[in-house]
Amino acid sequence: MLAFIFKRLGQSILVMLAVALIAFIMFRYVGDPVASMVSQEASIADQELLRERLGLNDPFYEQFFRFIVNAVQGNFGISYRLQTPVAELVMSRLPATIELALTSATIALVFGILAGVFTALNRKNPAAAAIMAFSLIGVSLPTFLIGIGLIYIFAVELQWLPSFGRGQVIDFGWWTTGFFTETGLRSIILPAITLSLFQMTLIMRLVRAEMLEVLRQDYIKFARARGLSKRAINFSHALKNTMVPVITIAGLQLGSIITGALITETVFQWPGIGSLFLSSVAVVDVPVMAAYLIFVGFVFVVVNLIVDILYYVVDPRLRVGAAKGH
Amino acid sequence: ETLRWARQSDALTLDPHSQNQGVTHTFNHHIYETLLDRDVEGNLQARLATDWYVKEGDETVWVFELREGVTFHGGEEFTAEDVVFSIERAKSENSNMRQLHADVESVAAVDDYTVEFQMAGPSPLYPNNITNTFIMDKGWSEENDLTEVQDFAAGEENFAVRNTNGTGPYVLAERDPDVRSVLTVNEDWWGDAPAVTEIVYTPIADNATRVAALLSGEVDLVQDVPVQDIERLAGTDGIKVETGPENRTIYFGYAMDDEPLISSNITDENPFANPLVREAMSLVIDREAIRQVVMRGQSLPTCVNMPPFVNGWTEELDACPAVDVERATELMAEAGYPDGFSVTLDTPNDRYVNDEAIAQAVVGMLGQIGIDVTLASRPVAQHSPLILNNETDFYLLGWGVPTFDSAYNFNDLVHTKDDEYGTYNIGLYSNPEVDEMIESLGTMTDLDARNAVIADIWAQVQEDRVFIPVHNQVLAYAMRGDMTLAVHPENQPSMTGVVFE
Amino acid sequence: MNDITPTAPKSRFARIVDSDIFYSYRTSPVAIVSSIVATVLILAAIFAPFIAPYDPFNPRTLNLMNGFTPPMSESFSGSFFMLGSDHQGRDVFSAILYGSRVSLMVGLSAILFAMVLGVTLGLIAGYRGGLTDTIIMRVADVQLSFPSILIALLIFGIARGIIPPNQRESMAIFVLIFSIGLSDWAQFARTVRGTTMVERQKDYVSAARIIGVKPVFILIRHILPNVLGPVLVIGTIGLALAIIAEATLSFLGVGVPPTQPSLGTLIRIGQQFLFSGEWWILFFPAITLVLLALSVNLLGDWLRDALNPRLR
Amino acid sequence: MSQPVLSVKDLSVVFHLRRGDFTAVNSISFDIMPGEVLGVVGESGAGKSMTGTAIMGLIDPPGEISATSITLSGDRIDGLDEESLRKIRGRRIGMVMQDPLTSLNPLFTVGEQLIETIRRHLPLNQDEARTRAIALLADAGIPDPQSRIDSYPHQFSGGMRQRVVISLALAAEPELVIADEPTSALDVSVQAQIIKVLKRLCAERGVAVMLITHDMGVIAEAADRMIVMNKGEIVETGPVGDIIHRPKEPYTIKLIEAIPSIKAQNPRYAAAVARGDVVQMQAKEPPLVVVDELTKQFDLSGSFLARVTGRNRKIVKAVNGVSFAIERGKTYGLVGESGSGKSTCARMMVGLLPPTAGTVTLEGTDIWSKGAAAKRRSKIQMIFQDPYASLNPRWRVGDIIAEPMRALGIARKPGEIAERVADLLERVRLDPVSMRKYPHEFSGGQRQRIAIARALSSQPEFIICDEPTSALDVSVQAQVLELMSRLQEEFGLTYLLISHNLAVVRQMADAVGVLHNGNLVESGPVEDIFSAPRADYTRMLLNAVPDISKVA
Ligand SMILES: Nc1ncnc2c1ncn2[C@@H]1O[C@H](COP(=O)(O)OP(=O)(O)OP(=O)(O)O)[C@@H](O)[C@H]1O
Ligand SMILES: Nc1ncnc2c1ncn2[C@@H]1O[C@H](COP(=O)(O)OP(=O)(O)OP(=O)(O)O)[C@@H](O)[C@H]1O
Ligand SMILES: [Mg+2]
Ligand SMILES: [Mg+2]
Repeated sequence: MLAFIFKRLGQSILVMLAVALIAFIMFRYVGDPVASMVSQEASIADQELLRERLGLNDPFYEQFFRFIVNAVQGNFGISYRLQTPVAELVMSRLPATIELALTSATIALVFGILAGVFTALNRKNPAAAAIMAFSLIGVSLPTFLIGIGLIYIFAVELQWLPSFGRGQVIDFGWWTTGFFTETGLRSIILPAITLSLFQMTLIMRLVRAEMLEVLRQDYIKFARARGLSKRAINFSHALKNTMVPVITIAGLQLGSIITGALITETVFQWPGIGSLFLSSVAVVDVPVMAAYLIFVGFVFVVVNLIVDILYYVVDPRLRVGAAKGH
Repeated sequence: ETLRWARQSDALTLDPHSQNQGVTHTFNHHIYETLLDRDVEGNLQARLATDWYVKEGDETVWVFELREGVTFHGGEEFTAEDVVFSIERAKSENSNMRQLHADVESVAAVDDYTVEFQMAGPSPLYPNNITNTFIMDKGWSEENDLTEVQDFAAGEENFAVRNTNGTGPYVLAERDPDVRSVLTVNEDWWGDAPAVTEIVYTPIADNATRVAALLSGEVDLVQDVPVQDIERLAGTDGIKVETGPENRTIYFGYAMDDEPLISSNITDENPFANPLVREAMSLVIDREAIRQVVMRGQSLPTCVNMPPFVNGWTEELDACPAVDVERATELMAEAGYPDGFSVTLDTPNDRYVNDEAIAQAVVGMLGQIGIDVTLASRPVAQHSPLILNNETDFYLLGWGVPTFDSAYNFNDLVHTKDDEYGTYNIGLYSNPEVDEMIESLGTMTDLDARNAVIADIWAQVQEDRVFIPVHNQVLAYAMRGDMTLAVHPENQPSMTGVVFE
Repeated sequence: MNDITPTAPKSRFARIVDSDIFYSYRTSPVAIVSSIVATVLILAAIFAPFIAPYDPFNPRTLNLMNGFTPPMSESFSGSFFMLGSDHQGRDVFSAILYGSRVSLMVGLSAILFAMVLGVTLGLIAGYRGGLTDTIIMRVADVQLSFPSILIALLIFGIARGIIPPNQRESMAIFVLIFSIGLSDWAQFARTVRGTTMVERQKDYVSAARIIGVKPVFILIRHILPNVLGPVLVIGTIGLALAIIAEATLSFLGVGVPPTQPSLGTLIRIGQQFLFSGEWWILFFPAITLVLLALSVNLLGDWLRDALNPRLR
Repeated sequence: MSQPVLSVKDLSVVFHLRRGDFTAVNSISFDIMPGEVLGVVGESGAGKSMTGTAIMGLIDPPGEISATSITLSGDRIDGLDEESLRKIRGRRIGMVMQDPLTSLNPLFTVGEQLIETIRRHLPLNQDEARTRAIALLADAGIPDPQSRIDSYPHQFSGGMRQRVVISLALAAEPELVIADEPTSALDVSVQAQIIKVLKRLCAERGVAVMLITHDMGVIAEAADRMIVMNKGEIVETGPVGDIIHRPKEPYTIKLIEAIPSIKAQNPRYAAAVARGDVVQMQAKEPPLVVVDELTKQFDLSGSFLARVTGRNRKIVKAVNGVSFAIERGKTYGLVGESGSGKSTCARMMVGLLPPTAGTVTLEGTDIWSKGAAAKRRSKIQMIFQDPYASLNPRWRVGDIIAEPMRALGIARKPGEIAERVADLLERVRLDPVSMRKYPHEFSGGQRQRIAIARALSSQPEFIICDEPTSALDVSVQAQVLELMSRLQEEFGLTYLLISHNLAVVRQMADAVGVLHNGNLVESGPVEDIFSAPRADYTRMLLNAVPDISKVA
């Protein structure tokens, strides 16, 4: 197990290096940071000077190497746009994104699994059909439209919930949380729903499909033949087996919730790293963009590791000491 | 009273000399102060300087008399030393403001409340350049190692990026870049106590969300109101919208040199180099339709590339010929392009009010005379390098004139492109006679003679159709119904000017 | 003892009508309705030049003064716009028809590209196994963990740098196809790899190997036809996602040129007018997009169930 | 006479399908007495499992049960609601399902599944239930049940899993046990043990058992009375001995005739003996195929690193120095338990798997030597166990059969190919029209014929048959075997016949090799080995085979 995790970590570092390289290649092309940093009347010479100072004229590999060396030390440089250390910026934005992502993931998992189980168990039920059809709207509408629609209905017309921001937050050291204030809780509702809708639909349909598959397995039939109760069969035997494949896909999907928050955060002016990234893209704030991508890579690594560990927990067949590999 | 203020983006930094950017200046004006600033009509007015004049007997020296009894937020007294320090800092290598002070050779404190600026030559309009140069406390700055403006290469944060010590009406209480900043009133401010005692400043990037925030009562004041929402907001109970002209002209430019275009089907010559083509183009652009439909009435059509605030502006220059498609078609035929030609138009899509839509409308209009335009629309961060490298044939740009003088336009837009001049002369227009006249403007002290030269240059520019101006932008501030805030021509409203009912 | 098979071969058509898939289709109202909706929308898009009353992609025909005409009313210049006009005086109805065309073209090409790439890599990974498999699937994992939008943004950035400026606009649509396609292949690769690993164990593959059929041909002729079922299902659902991805990219401002708007671009434009009362500019394209995505999704859903013999 | 434990009257199971109703079980009636083992036999699809499932009330839509009555010790159990049925299932009727490998939930330990079942039906607490579970496992013959109870199913072998399933069926001391093919997935030796366990349990506890199987041998060994089913109906019923020795119905007669008996001598040997020339079995010309010291090792070391460094290497010797020779025109039988290396041998001989060591020589050429590939491909062919998986479902039968011709360049012109395919189909007794159909339109036996036709298509001399009939019913098996013998005569083919069915091998082969854990423990002429086995392992194997001849 430990060896496996180490092996996975090794692979992950490679993955992250690749991500950094890709990110770096891209930055050469998205635009010219200098153009957005200088004022309207800065002369060509001035711009050249600034470019020189930022090291943008150095050979590509030098820039990349410098970046990697610094990144390893947790130093991502200074944001061109906000002129503050990127690491600090990211850290200050992280809690918002993580809280939003966790809330969305919880909503997506809880409702996704419940709805998935329900629709699988009641295949002919009109309510299940309705849930299925309705859930499809979640994947048939672009996120930004859902967000704007929710704002229009719940903030502008009904004035029930805030339209933007995180509400009041409480500081715990470097962590800030909106979970303990009323405005904080009210603020997270709309963005969390917007963000979770897509994943929820996905998880629900996945659970449904897997559950239907599992319910047709012999061991379920045999469990019925043993006279077990319906609940034990559906929720213990069937659900547990359903979770094995669901964990992988859902895990990967939940990892992408954090990065998928790009648009949601922008629409709701949620002060997370997603909106930080998008506003950095607009002005080609290379250090922030690079840090963001590294962060995404990191999330991927962590999520994958968790998924692997969960796999071990859930599926005994994978544990060491398996007598015979099938 | 607390004012919740939202606009599209945040101040980039609190270091007053690091960025020459409107949003940053607007925010900093509440904390720091300048020697002079502009009122809502665009006229210069006294701020930390009470009087300013050219030194008698020496045309190359500007004298500023300073306000007495002003203190910084930290309690330090405001003196001439601070001005000297600040101007020198603004001129220093890493400052983004240095261009504005390029003509200043040295600054000297005559006494505690008088400063003299030694210019390189006669600079009659120099005071126009200092309306965004903020004064920092010398002692505090030196203590915090702020003599130099932020240097990125150092990889370290500058203390002034997040800490302030100005003389302005508000004190920074809280700052979370891009998220939220809180300013509280400076009880010791020298001016009249403002009605707004606390400002909560929130950048909201998404247009719809920003408008929604006002509609749902979560903010009191919204800047950067999308033009299409003005009507709806104005019609909503409890909300009102203030509009007024901005110091910015939106115009189209084109490659005017003899090189063939990059993006055209005509590969052996440059159709834009043909004056007849340029005339035809200016004839088919229906500025009134753009105003009515694209801008929802929120623009001032113009045919000269400067807003009315600017010295040199006249009504005649501003006036537009009637749209005449027939004549334009004839001109195209005359020019040798009866079937038109194709070209790509580059436009930013996140910089000016409805920039993309304006460009799109013009594509349709040019289509009527056979000019087949492909529209390339990008964020300004990609648009700028493209045009600055002259990789464009035809582009849209907006130009503001912070000095309120035509020379500013000429220097950057009209003069032949070289290291010093013509940075934004993207069409590579080049006329040696005009260049000579432009260069002469810098040192002329006889304002009448100078204005005559300006008029001459404009006449030539208009005749050569160096630009196709479209309109001057109109600004709109939407706010709670019980408050009033006038529109500032440089889009730098001050919350000290807010009046509550 | 000569047991001749009793039934005579049926015609292809009769076989289709008689097939289980067709039966499942006939008895599923959802499948019927959604396939009709999808067909209508797709046909409308294909024949847009014949159906659309105006050509919204030709700027010469536009009259700016016709902008913001409400649905079912006469415009400034006297033209009639069934679904109103947008901020450029474009007929919303025609724009939707042409826009669906762009969306479908981008969506279909992107998914086709993703399919070819994903299926090829999936087949190779599943058949070769070992290191090849590990590398391909690792890359796919990374790819899956990055949201497609981010990947598309990256590729868009890179492409814009590589393509010379004067070709960027004409290439934009291909870049779009490429980026969406490239961010979607992993789904296919995973599924195909799984199925391939099962299929390659089957004896019919051994039978082919015994007579020396080359691996390429085994993959193409034997295994490929057997993995196409699930691929088709992912393909349909992927199509809906690709159309939406295109819309989102347009929302982020990296889509097709605004003069040739896709449904996504139309929505991006329309959402600016949500508060100002010109609802039709947003509403009709949005409804079209939802209908299109929904019907394709529902078809994919139905197909998934229909192709799964255990669910019949 | 006491009351029957189970009494079924007019039980029918009907599936409402879109092409009309399909009657899987058609109005059958039977009784089972306490302590009695009732065998239910019949070909695949006869409705055996349906009968058992229907009694349990486990038929899912679109299936529908109807019966005049089903009574369990006098209580009506047909038409009960789901809740009442749950109380009967497991408690009063235990069930052993067809496949032990898939009947257990892989994510729960054996103990959890046992305890859960026990506590559901008996008023015991966790500890008591655990004690009982251990006892049950011990009863079923699981060694060291104390520690094995916390194992997961995958940690058990197939035979052990089947015992767990039996323990589960007996967990709540039911009156009736329905055992559906409890041994079909197992090796003969394990099969014999399971039958023993089952018989002992029902003798000790007096439960009634309904033993469903298609294997007449198992019935002969285990049952008291039997029912023969065909197409959903009961064809014949009576004491086992009566039916096996004196079948009355034509269907039963045919069925019993088709069963190869391990005790029956090889027909050719018998004929030869009758003619009086026994020595004929000895070789007089060089063998066609010679297998010499054939060895195959699989490296199961997990990581690439381990493989390179050699640490933690796990090497499986699947085949270990096996040598034998096959004469032209003869059949060599290879027998052995599951996992003994039979298929691995076959795969090396056909060119699918390179050997680790040793050679396979065909007519003097090493088939793994350079340049021998073409010869190997045209001369050696293979017929696989599963007729479903060995034909590509997306290909037309004609293309399947033509593939070797095309690949090996035997025929190129479409007309010629079609002609040959038609000819081959006729030879395996299928209508040439079937060329245009897809495999799923054929029955199992027909598919195996198509597979044979494909094997013949490259005009091979040597055909390896890996369990060619184990997926088929006895009567179909008889047809396929008959076809194979006839083709052998017709084309002078040489066969390597792999089978775990010793009776089949005795009937078909001229010489036999017995594999055990990759080693060839015995090899020689068929009758020598079957009548006088020398190795212990062979003897054990032969004794374990259930056979109808064992019926008194
Ligand atoms: N879900 C179903 N739908 C339709 N027909 C079915 C279904 N399940 C079984 N049948 C049919 O019912 C008949 C009886 O099946 P059953 O499983 O009882 O056969 P069996 O005698 O147990 O065969 P085997 O020896 O292969 O297990 C078969 O013809 C089968 O095709
Ligand atoms: N590709 C492989 N990798 C690792 N081990 C293998 C491989 N193929 C076979 N084995 C092992 O080799 C041994 C022999 O397998 P083989 O398939 O030859 O047995 P068999 O006699 O044909 O059994 P059965 O009757 O079940 O078909 C088994 O222990 C099996 O697990
Ligand atoms: Mg059965
Ligand atoms: Mg085998």
